[in-house]
Amino acid sequence: MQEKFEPKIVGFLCRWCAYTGADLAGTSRIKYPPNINPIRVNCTGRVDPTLVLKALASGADGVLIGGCHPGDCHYTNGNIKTLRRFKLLQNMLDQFGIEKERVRLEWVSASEGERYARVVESMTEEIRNLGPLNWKRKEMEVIA
Amino acid sequence: MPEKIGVYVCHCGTNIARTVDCKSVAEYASHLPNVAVARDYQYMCSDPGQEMIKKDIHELGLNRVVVASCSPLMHESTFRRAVSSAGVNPFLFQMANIREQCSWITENRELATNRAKAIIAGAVTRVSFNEPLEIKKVPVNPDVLIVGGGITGIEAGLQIADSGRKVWLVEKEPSIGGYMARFDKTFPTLDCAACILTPKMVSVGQHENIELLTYSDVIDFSGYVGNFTAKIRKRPRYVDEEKCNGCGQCEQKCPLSVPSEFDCNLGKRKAIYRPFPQAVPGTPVIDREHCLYFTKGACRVCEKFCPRGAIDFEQKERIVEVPVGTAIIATGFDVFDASRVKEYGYGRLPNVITSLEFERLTHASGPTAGKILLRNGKPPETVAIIHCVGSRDHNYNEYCSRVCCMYSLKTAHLVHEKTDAKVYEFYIDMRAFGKGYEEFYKRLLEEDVTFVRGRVAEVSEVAQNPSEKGKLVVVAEDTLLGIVRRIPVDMVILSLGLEPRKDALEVAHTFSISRSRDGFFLEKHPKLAPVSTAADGIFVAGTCQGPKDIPDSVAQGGAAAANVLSLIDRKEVELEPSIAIIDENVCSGCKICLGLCPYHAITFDEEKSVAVLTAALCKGCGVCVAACPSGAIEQQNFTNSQLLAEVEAVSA
Amino acid sequence: METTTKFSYYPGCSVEGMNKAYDKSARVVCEALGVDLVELNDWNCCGASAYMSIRELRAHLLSARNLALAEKEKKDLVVVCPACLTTLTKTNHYIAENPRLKKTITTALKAANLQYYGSVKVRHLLEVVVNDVGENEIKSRIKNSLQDLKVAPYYGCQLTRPFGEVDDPEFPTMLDKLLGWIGAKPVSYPLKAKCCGGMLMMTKEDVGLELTKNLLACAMENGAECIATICPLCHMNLEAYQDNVNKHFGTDFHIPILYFTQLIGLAFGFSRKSLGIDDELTPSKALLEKHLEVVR
Amino acid sequence: MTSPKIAFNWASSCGGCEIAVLELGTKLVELKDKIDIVFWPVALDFKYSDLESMPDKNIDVTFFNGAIQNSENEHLAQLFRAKSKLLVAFGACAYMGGIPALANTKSKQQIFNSSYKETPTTDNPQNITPQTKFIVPEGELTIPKFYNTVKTLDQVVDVDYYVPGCPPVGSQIEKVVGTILSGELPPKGAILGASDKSLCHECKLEKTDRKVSKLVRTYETIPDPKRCLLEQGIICMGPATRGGCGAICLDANSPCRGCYGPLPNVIDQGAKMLSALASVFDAESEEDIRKLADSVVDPIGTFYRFGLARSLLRRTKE
Repeated sequence: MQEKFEPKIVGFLCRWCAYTGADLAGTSRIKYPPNINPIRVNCTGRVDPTLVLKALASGADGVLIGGCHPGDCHYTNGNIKTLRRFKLLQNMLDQFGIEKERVRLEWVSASEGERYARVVESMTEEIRNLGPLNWKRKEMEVIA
Repeated sequence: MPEKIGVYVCHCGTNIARTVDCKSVAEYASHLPNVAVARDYQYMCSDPGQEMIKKDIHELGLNRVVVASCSPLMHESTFRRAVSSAGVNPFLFQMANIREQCSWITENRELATNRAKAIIAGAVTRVSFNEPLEIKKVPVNPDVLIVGGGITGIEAGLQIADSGRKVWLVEKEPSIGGYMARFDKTFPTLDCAACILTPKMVSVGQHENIELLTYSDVIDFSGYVGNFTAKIRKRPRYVDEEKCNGCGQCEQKCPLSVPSEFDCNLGKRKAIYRPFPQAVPGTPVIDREHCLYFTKGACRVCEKFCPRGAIDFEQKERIVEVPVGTAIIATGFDVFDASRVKEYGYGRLPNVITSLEFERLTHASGPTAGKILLRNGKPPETVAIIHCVGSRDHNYNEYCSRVCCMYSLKTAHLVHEKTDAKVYEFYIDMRAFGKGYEEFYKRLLEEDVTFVRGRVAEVSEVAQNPSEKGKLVVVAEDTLLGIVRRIPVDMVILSLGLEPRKDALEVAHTFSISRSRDGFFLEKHPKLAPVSTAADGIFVAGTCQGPKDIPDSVAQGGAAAANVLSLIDRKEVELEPSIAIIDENVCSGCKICLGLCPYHAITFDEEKSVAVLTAALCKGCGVCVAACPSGAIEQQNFTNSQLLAEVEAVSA
Repeated sequence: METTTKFSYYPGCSVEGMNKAYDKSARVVCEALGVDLVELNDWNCCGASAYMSIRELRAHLLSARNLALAEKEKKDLVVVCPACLTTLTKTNHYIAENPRLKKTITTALKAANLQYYGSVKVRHLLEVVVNDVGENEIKSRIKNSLQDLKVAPYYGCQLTRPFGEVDDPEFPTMLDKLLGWIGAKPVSYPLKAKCCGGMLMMTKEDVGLELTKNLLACAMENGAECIATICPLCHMNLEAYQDNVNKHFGTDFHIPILYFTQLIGLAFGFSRKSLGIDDELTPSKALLEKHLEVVR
Repeated sequence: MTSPKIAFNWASSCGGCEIAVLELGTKLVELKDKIDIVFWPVALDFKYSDLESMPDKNIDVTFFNGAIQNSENEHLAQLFRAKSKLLVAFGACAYMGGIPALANTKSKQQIFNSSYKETPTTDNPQNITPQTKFIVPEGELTIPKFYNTVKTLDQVVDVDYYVPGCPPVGSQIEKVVGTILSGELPPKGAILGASDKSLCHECKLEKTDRKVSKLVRTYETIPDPKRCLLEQGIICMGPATRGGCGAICLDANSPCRGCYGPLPNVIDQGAKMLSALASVFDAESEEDIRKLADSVVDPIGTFYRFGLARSLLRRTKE
């Protein structure tokens, strides 16, 4: 039997909302697939698209950017700047053939542990259905 | 010095160990690059746990430490202190969260163990790129700047001064008092505005801790929390404040009368004047634009009659530089310009007046000594009050000005009280949200005011039948009756909305604070930090933040004072360590970052053609770092190398 | 100054039929002012304001075709009818703000080998005369000042609405200014931008007549001797329906209604005939003779 | 002392890099006494066999232009690496894939279908696509194998230096040749003939309000020749691109397209430009942001016009 594919997801979580929300999910013992590797940043505004591409190019199957809801940003509107970059990045990733389900921007407040768990859960399932991205291996493959 | 990393995997009792095989995780970590030692232990946060780290630092010469345990929000500071006490910079410590975001989220031991390994691999890779950092602390200057001498600024100023701190209160006009000084009665209690305001104004004038600078404005404000410098321009009054005793001789003798701005140009004042009798300070100013000496070169009557020799035509503008630690912006509002709504005829139809003009008409010391009169000197027989002029209107301001419903009710009451006129109020919705407000509305309903629910389409002087001849016809759809009504009246009072002051943008620039879409100053959080701004140490209060009534303005003045005093009593503030750094050798001067910083921490050095960052203003969001197309900006503790390394490690 | 400014000219259907005198006088005056109106080749109906509310997309297409034709000419498009102005401007706005509509329109225009990028500026002749030609140029050409003729400037409702880009939507002043320049006395009256009844004359005549009556009465009460119009439909309602108004309300109005271009033409010394004033229904000859030195 | 032996090669590229060398004109004539050209497809007739017969490290410097898109390109890359002391990736294609690397947005099959079957001008009733071997009565014919993914030179062989540009500007070529001839060699891997700051640093257009509220394509507008093009809604790669070219495109009122590649501290030029541009979008609501983002037509072609093969993702997924 083939081994079940376990997606690798890199999460960029802002420390004020999404990261705290993710902590809350744990503290509340809400269960969700352990497929996400959280990386804490002060604000999603720090998430240079380079980092997203780096994750995909290094073997991640998906990337989640988690920030505060619009209007709640600890730094006024860093999340809106992220949204601007994300929309353009998403269009470009689409052109690269990377499915929309693989890279998501989600607003998760510090009180939304349940929501965070459901976001990760749905993302994991969707990516599991899409299959591995395996960008690194493909790109290293000898020219066909 | 080669990296020697110590990795400590915490069991957290069974909290982690139940789903994560800590032993195998530690074993895995010990083979990661640069790891000198990897151990697992029951409770890393306990004293023995912390001791273990310190001992390893001393004995094995560790220079970087990773603890894999709970969330950094829980114990990051604990472990930073521990490594610091053993001589390792606290920022060379990295925490791996294998509890909240790993062991607690699943029952699958195999997956959780694998996840823990990946998370630790990320932290170990990252920590190699961590750099030592210092947390800077700066002292807080206890002096406070307050901009705006309306009721909000007065309240804040008195609160702070009473606590023994020094306040610099700056007011643009010749006297403090603001709009409230121009009002007759206040809703819903109908107590007279002057009676409650004047004592406070006098206290300000006499307070030993308040340095009052009227007829002045702040032209520059620089520095950072605890250490600002305000540059204040004091315009010449041409009257020496020290010598003048406010006797008023000069005003009486001045031969030139001009329209009084304080009275909305309905009454007159002299070319040397105090805007109103209770003005604080009581020193008059000479209006250079009109004064005969300044315009024609001759007169100087005031000088002749001044018993104290206080008139000084040679007085010059003065720039004062004041160091302060905090500032409260309470610059207030402007009323909406009614002439913009052409269909209401303000400025064209003489008996269409504004609510502010009405305040002056009904004020006992106003131009008509409190009588409500038409332009022809007769009292009106019918009066229409139109709500929401300039508010809740897509063409002007979309927001509700909050105070108009209530002051319109007050207006109706005063018209009723002082004349026999029939009063119509045209409203969209009646908003009576405050304490005693709904009761006030009920009272007015019983005072025989006719309320018409509908927005007025126009005020027309075109009569369509004899009963409308010579009248102002208010045309509105009565939405309760479902008909269009034409009501002929003698006087129309426009209830003006509140707007940001004309110079709000300038003030926002001066103080590096933001404005919301409507143009009012933006608070840090609408609910939890309503008087703070994104700029540390700068607070906003009163109507400069949004339309407010007097009780709310006073409450905000007090709140801002409390915030300021709390900062002062802390004596020192810590500066954010994770700030951005611009490498001027790399910066290409593309200016992309300039507008992005919410704290205006980035400025441009035109000479070197590079962006410059004021460290004390930066709060470390990293927006500029991600945007910089030259890669010239780094964020301390979140450098590109750190993040890229961590991303690569956890993605592999 | 002898430079000519070139514009594309979109006459619109109404001045081809009922309101020929408007077109005629506009061309005469523009020629005198060095405003070169080049009639847009193969223009079609603008869709008018009514069609827009019934078949919005098709109305936009009618407009867009004209705009596409005009874009080829690379000049501002001048109209004399405010309804054409509103419709064309509206299509311009919608295309700029609605990418989906733009796409549909692009596809449709392609079928006619046309394309429209959205660069055409549509302007009313009044605004061109006031803003581009200007006071000095106009005053310098006056041969026959209107000598304090009291004229009520009537803007109608569509010149400034709904976009309000050229003047205040409620109390415009552009025409007042222009009348002053040619020697007339503009009469200030509150209804100058209120509705004349428009198409209601066809569908609800009593409402239409009342609106027209109010206008005529208000202008008269404020001392007007004649009314200047800028819109073919307003002109017709005010002029052709005066008799009906009188019958309906028992009034006795005989107010001459003149296009603003006819008044400028008179001031410039053109003959009544060349300006189409002979075709009018409410005679103005007596009034003009009273005020003008020469009436030809 | 013998003159240094110099070679030029032309792999998958338009040839513009060689023309850029030719463009040196009389300066080239001055150089001819100082150098010995041993291979130069655009100007001189040498055969591959000449090259193969040379001893290893015989050539002092090879300026290799063009990307690696087929087996011939790769073979020559290896051959030149073996025969040269210094191998320089010359021009945007060799350095980062260049325009040919935009082929990485398609598969080999798609490209063949498009080129040999689907274009309206194709007359190919038998649906023939290139085969590496073909038997004719006279024997077997071979052509190089076409690769699925275009690579940069340094993705197939070790490269000593890089000279960016499409093509490198003349003045910079002179400088590079001068530097190498002088013998004072910069550290291996250095980018030669370019500045370490972005194009904005040398661009003379005025930068005021860094906000982009509408994007237009170059054919849709005539830009104000004094103001920064980005502020006028034209995507200019200048902020994320090395300078050194003298901002010649901007002098022609045309935006920078990014041919000089990323800045020293940047690992992915396209991602950085995308980030910079989107950051200054003058939009707050999701709807407005989406509209602006959607108005960037062809993001890969815009942000990776020259750098796709050197980017983090390198090609699209199939």
